[in-house]
Amino acid sequence: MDFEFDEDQVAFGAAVRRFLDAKLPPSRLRTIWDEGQGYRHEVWRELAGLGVAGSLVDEAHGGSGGRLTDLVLVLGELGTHAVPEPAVETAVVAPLVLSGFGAPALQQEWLPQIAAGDTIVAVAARPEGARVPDGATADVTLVRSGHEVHLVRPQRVTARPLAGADPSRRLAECDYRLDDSTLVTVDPAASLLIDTAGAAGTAALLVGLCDRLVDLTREHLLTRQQFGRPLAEFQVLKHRLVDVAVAVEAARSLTWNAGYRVGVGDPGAAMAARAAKAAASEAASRAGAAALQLHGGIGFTWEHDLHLWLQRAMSWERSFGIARELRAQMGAELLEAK
Amino acid sequence: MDFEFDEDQVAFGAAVRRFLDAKLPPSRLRTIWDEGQGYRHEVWRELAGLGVAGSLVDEAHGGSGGRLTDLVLVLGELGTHAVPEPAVETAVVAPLVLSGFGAPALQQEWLPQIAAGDTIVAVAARPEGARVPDGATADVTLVRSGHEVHLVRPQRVTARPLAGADPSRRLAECDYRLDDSTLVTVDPAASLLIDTAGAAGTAALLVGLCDRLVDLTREHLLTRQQFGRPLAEFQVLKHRLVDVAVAVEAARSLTWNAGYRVGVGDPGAAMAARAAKAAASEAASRAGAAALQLHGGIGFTWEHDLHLWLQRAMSWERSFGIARELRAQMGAELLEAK
Amino acid sequence: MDLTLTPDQASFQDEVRTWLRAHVPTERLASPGTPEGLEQHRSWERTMFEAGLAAVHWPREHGGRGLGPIETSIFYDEYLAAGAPDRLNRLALGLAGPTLIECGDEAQRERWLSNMLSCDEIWCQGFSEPGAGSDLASLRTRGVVDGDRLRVDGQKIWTSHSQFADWIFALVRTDPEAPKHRGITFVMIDRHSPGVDVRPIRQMNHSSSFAEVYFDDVEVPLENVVGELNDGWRVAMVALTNERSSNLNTAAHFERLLGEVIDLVPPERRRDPRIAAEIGRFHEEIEAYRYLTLRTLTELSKGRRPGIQSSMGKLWWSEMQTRIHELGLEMLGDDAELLDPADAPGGFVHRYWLGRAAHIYAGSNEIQRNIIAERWLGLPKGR
Amino acid sequence: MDLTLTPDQASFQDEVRTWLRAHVPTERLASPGTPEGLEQHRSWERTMFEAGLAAVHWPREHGGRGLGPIETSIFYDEYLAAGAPDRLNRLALGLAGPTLIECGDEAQRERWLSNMLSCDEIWCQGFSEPGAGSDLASLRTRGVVDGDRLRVDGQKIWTSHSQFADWIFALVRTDPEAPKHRGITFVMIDRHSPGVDVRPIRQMNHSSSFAEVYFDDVEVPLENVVGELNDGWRVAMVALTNERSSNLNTAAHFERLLGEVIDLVPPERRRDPRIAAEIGRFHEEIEAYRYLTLRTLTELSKGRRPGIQSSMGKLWWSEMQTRIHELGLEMLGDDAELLDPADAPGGFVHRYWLGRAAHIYAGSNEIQRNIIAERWLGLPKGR
Repeated sequence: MDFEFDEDQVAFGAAVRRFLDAKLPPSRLRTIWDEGQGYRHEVWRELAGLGVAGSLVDEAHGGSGGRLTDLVLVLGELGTHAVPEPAVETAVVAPLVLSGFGAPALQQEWLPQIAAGDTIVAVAARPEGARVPDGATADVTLVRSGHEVHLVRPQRVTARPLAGADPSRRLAECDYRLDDSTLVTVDPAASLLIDTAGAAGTAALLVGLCDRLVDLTREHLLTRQQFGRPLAEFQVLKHRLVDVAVAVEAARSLTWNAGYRVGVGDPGAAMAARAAKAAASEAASRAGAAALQLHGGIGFTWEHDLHLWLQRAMSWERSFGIARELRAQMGAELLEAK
Repeated sequence: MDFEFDEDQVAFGAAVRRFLDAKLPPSRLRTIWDEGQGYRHEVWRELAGLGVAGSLVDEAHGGSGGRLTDLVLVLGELGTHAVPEPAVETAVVAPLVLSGFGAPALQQEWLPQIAAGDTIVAVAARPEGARVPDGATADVTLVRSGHEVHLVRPQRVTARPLAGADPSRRLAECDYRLDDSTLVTVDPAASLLIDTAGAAGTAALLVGLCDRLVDLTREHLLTRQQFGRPLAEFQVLKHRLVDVAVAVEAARSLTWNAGYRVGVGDPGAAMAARAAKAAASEAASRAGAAALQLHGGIGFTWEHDLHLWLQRAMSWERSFGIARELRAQMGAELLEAK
Repeated sequence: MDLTLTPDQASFQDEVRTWLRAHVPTERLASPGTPEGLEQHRSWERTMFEAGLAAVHWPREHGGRGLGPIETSIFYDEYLAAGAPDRLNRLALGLAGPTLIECGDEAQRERWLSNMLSCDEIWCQGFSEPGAGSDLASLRTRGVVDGDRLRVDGQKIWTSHSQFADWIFALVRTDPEAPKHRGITFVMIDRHSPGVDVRPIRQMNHSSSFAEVYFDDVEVPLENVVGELNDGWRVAMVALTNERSSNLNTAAHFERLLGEVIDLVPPERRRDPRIAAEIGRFHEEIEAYRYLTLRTLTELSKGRRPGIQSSMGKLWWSEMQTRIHELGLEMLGDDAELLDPADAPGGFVHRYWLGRAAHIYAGSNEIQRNIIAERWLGLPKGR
Repeated sequence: MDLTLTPDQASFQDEVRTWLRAHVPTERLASPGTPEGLEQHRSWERTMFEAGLAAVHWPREHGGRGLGPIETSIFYDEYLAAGAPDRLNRLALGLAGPTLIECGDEAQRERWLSNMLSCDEIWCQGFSEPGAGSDLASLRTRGVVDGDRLRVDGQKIWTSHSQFADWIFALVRTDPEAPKHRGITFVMIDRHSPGVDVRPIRQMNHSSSFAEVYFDDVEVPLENVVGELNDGWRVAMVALTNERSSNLNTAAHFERLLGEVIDLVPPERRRDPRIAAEIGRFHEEIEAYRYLTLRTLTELSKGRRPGIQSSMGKLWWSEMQTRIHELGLEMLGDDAELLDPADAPGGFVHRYWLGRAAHIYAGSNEIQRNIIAERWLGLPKGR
């Protein structure tokens, strides 16, 4: 039993952090947001160069053949920096589903491109009227249709772009023309894997984002003076941030576990991923509310960076299952098991 | 529009407060508790002498012919002092149901005794296996059976006393032998009135009890020193008591309204009583939790008076509907109305 | 205790209802942020003014109806129920006007009050500053007496309506040596004076309902000072006490919001006991707020000044409102991610963020809790 | 990261499981508060002792198994799963013993350790005082040096197990002039000494699991002082750091509690989405606690001393436990009003109050939040 990351994993995370600190400061994120729907994912290609996109792709297809545990800290960094790309869809869900369920030709065609950062993948929950982040701009989309999973190229997509609150989402309402040529698998384990890997990966993003919110708020409390002393001396404000920090550590612990269980294909992976995602969503929601409240008015302005993280948090809280639904699913399973 | 009590109502409440301060201090309550199931309701007779029991009984039957509004402040005082008698059942529910739905002979028989404080009334929610406070000791019991309401004398009751957590409840599990001779009415408005008047009256008791909890806790915060200063200087503790106090004021406002609407027979009385009872239960639950936490260890001892109020609060929170159920009823009505 | 209307109240309610039915514009007015919207709102306000309904709570001698607090709330409940437009000159009618009536001199009342009612002049508020936050009295905008005028330099923030306002009632520091709450002056500043610069603040919810106002050596006649020089804190407290007589954030307002949420509950969830319990609880909280408010109105109508209820009320509605919004967002499902109110029924996302801001503005909820702890529970100031 | 057991861990788990299956008493033991229950518990502890399992986390040279934190937690998970009796000498094994091992001298270890393992001597704790509360260091029980002994006067409170304990490890003030945290001495007091008086505290939940202990001129040999005179605060901190290696309040414990609540859900509510969501959330919180703990155990097993996790863990489980109890009470319905655990399935009312007490004991949750704010978030002490 050893519940820590190894040196390589820690170093990988640190490398990505250094890269993003330099290349994706809030100012860059603002530029990307202003570019809106036309954004072309340059940051993603550079991240792929660091091995992020191919981490879960096997070596034969140009990846490093890792497991989700290898990527958990990296996803945290992507969350801390609010990367605008669909990282979990592209670097986690697609490689795992294609490697596990795709025909060799399909793997051969897509995995190297994914690993190289040349392909951005979207995930759609249903074939008609689906709200899909990057639905109109992804290079390829994994589409669920009942228990089937399809892989659909842009030519077969009818996408109506929508103005979403989070400019990083590039939401579209999409219809997909599916047939035998798009089918990846009819194995229900593939759809379950989409849910599970998506939830575990998004939990990791959210935990990283929470770290950012806690840090920003902590700094604000330490520097902002009111009534002649720093906010950080007011017990009520301290305790509010403590409750957030504790929720984040809880979510972090669950996320490490979910990443591990998905990585080793543990039968408990689905439950672990739900628990992690629910806890991370809850932590992010509390962190966001506390950050906004403790920042005061300035936090509501476009000029301040806080909203960059808040918008992203609200989107990720919804991706791959909202807390209440995930909890109801877990509870229903426990109630049935008795 | 005038949402205040008049001078007579305020004076009635003050008289009852003075009486109870003198006659029902915590030490007396402890004696009563020690007497347990055999308690004989002496305090109630004295309260009846002040006009409490007959307040809602008409003058022809020896009461003062008031409305529930006249009794709201008085019930608050009974709550503040945690009176061990079934005050709402005896002084609110029974007079209203008998006056509104009972045959003249029934009124003639029971109302004068109730007003004199000679009769203690229990209320049972069903004829079989009902958990009834004072079920084995009441002089008479109002029993609901579907839409019917019956009035049952002790000879027709099979009561199995139970050891309840709140010694003031004198709980029993009861079966009642009903027939035409016990029937009061088949009008469904009578059962609704039991719920409504019971909820509004119990809300008033709880608000008074909350006042006690807030006062005790406030005093403790002001006097108990930790780390060289009174607890009352710690912002987190202050805010916790503030949240309780605000919840109590909300419940108080709803309780005044419920008392008024029940008193004038307003069609909104049932909703108003549910809202008041739910809010008062919530306020009491929060007040109890805060009182216990802010008192620290001493609050858990039998020696300290706090538990006298906590036990009573927990019972009354359950009487005539728990908050969640009342809220679900209100919500269901609103959802259906749309 | 009597919750029925008196005959006078009933006939006033009747009068208002009839008048509103006849006059409220049938089409929704454009936003007052647009030129045509501003004109439409002015025109509606002028209609109200001509009917003598511009400020029913003002004394008759100043152009109001001299109504008490309960009658005023009857008016605004009818106003909301009639779907009438948001008031344009809210800050004049609710704050600046009543403050002038209580603390201004004859000439000042003459100069401004009537134009407030007619909406010939629109007002905004200049209290908040970027460096001050909850500690309002630490404001730093300077006012230096120079002959018969005040020279004002500094910056205000969170000013609403300032893009079309003509006047700003502001607090400026006129004695930097005095203790924090002294040395502050309450003054009316012409928004069109040279040196006044209004810059809209873009908000995180992609809209701009507030602005920053910069003062660069702005000359203000001393006769625009309300009350005495350096006595502005007291005048500001009078203004804030009057804030409650606004039509915003009444129980009727939240009842309507809850109705919208109920409409959003999808058919398959209408029997979910949790949804029912949440809606029932919101109903309970709205009713609690209604009767908390009515207790205050009753006290006011008897000439007493209730102390703490405005803090309690603000805490109550702002936190309740956020939870109602959250249920609304949950019921919206995927639509909750959409930006455009045209696509997102009810514009809940937009209102959610505004609602979050309500935990901060007009005295943050932490400040309200401090106030309640100290003034209501009698707990010491301090840590 | 590897969540499988090592071969050594697996074989230890196997050994423990087999041994427990063979030895755990099949009938529930009587309460150790009764003479026969005390004897039954002593006998069970002696069986453990003879098998070398009395304190698996103690070093081998002191009679333990020298197991690391992860292996110890494997042991206690098996212990709980086997339904084995609550440990009788918990405060000796978890606090007094490890403190002696770390801070005691050879003679002291000789004198007490082995009797702790065999349960020939049972221990209780004398830290809390009625006047001190959360401010533990403000304790006032006095110890005056008189030749080769300490004369102890004062009062301790919230002492559990004291009705059958033989020894009390206590903090006493030996230098009233020194700053609060200095001048305190950690000393072992014979519970049977003249002048020691134990008075049970009747609790609001009608039971008595704690006592007050009065010291009236009690003579304690100076050789019973652990560490140096006036250095007791440091020793106490060592003791409290060791507190975590107890079998109480583990994730397995709360998983069992949640299982009980699930069993209480009546058939007609098993499909209520709210009940499901609450149970799912509790599961999530228990798992979070399990893996928070495992992070700590991993750090401990690598020789690092994690700083803050015990505060986080205590906050987490105590507040979660209350909410689980509350759902249990709701599911109990009318039965929740009953006093007698024989009538009320699970004794939830009793456990609810005990659970509430957990928000206060072992460092109130407010104190834990202060600690986390200061040590984890680096926020200043203060108000």
